[in-house]
Amino acid sequence: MLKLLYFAWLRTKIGIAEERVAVPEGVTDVAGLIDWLRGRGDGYAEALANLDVVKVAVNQEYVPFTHPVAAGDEVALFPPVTGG
Amino acid sequence: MLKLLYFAWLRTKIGIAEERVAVPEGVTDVAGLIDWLRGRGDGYAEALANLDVVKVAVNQEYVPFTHPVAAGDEVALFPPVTGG
Amino acid sequence: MSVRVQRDDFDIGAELAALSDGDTGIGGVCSFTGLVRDLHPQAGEGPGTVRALTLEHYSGMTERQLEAIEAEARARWPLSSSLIIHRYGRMEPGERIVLVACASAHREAAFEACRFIMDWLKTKAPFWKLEDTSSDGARWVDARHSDDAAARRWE
Amino acid sequence: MSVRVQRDDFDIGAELAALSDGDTGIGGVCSFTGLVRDLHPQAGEGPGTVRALTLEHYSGMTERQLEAIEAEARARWPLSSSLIIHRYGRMEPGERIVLVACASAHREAAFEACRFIMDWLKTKAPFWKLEDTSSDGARWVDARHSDDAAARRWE
Repeated sequence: MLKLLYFAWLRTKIGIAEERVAVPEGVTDVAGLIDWLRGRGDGYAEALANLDVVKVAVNQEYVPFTHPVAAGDEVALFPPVTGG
Repeated sequence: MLKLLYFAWLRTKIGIAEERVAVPEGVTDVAGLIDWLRGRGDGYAEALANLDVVKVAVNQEYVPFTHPVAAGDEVALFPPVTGG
Repeated sequence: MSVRVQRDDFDIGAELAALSDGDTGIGGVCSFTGLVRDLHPQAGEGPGTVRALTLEHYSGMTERQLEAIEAEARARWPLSSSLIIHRYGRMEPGERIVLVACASAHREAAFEACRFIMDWLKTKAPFWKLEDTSSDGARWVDARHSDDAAARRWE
Repeated sequence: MSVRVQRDDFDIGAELAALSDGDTGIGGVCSFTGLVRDLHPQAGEGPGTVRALTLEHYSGMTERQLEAIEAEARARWPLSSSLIIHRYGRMEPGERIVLVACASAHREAAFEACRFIMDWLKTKAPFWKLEDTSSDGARWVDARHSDDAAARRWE
């Protein structure tokens, strides 16, 4: 199982802030996870359409799309940050 | 008459903070004024020995040693500033 | 060194006094306070447009990122102490959002470190602003290219 | 814009709040506070050496110079408001000497202007520090070459 978190407009487009999912065996990295998520519904597809504006953290650290994901990971998807 | 002001170690070396002086006719600029002041006593000579560490303001504005001085001016001599 | 992520406002005077209290080797303290603005120039909108701002954040990762940024600043400059406070939740125009403060023996280090922390915070700390606007309701604020450029200056 | 030369201490929190009060176009406030240190590294002396500092100034010219420096900052950067408070008289280690604060729509302008004012103030405002030291009594502080270099950066 993966713990998935969505923030800001990714959250509002997908419609939920958090979910736990069991991903297919073929999903081994962030890019694969995003591909799989896009097939889960229009909200996901729309939120993840343009990866130029999607950032990823695995276990609360920024990672590239090539980063592996494994059972037990906390994976967060969110837009570029705008605090301060 | 000129109003002369001395600050910091120039003041302590000369021994006074302020004086009004009538300068000889030949004294027309800051350099001439300083030359004339050096002859007024050891404290003046010592305070004005090294002009690399003497700053001048005429009427509360920084000026170079070539700046004219005239009756009624307020001339201040002081070391490089160390505030802030 | 200290990082706080909180809903409540903070007292700048008390925070800055605490930062240098008891350390008489400190020559200067540089601080930056970020405030909620009521306008949105990027969208071509003038004063009065933004009625409120809601800051969402990634609890847990936010603290880790801010601590990492502060640690980086302390590795780069000789700081005596430092502080980052960032608020989340709903705020109105004029309210304080963030306070960064750096104390050092030397003013150059205090200025540089404070600016560095703000620049990295703007591009790395997981906060997102949702504006409540009079023109088109709730709107997520877009990231600014100028913030990316400012952060890259330090790399 | 505001310049104050005074003997008394000041309240940073109140000053910074007043600087941005009522102007919701301000995005950030940068401040620098200078403090009395109890050491004198240039003289190779460690903590505890400086018992007190007395700041002498050229009343009249000081205000004119600070106003000119502030005006120059406002000509160079888009500031919403700015403040310079500088104390004179006797102060002990840890006491506040100077506060410079700049408010702007943009943090870059607030940081740059605040640092500019401090750098110019250090080389142009007619203040002189007399240290009361435990090693050799009263001693006028020498100007620092690094301050001259910092001021020249802006010319």
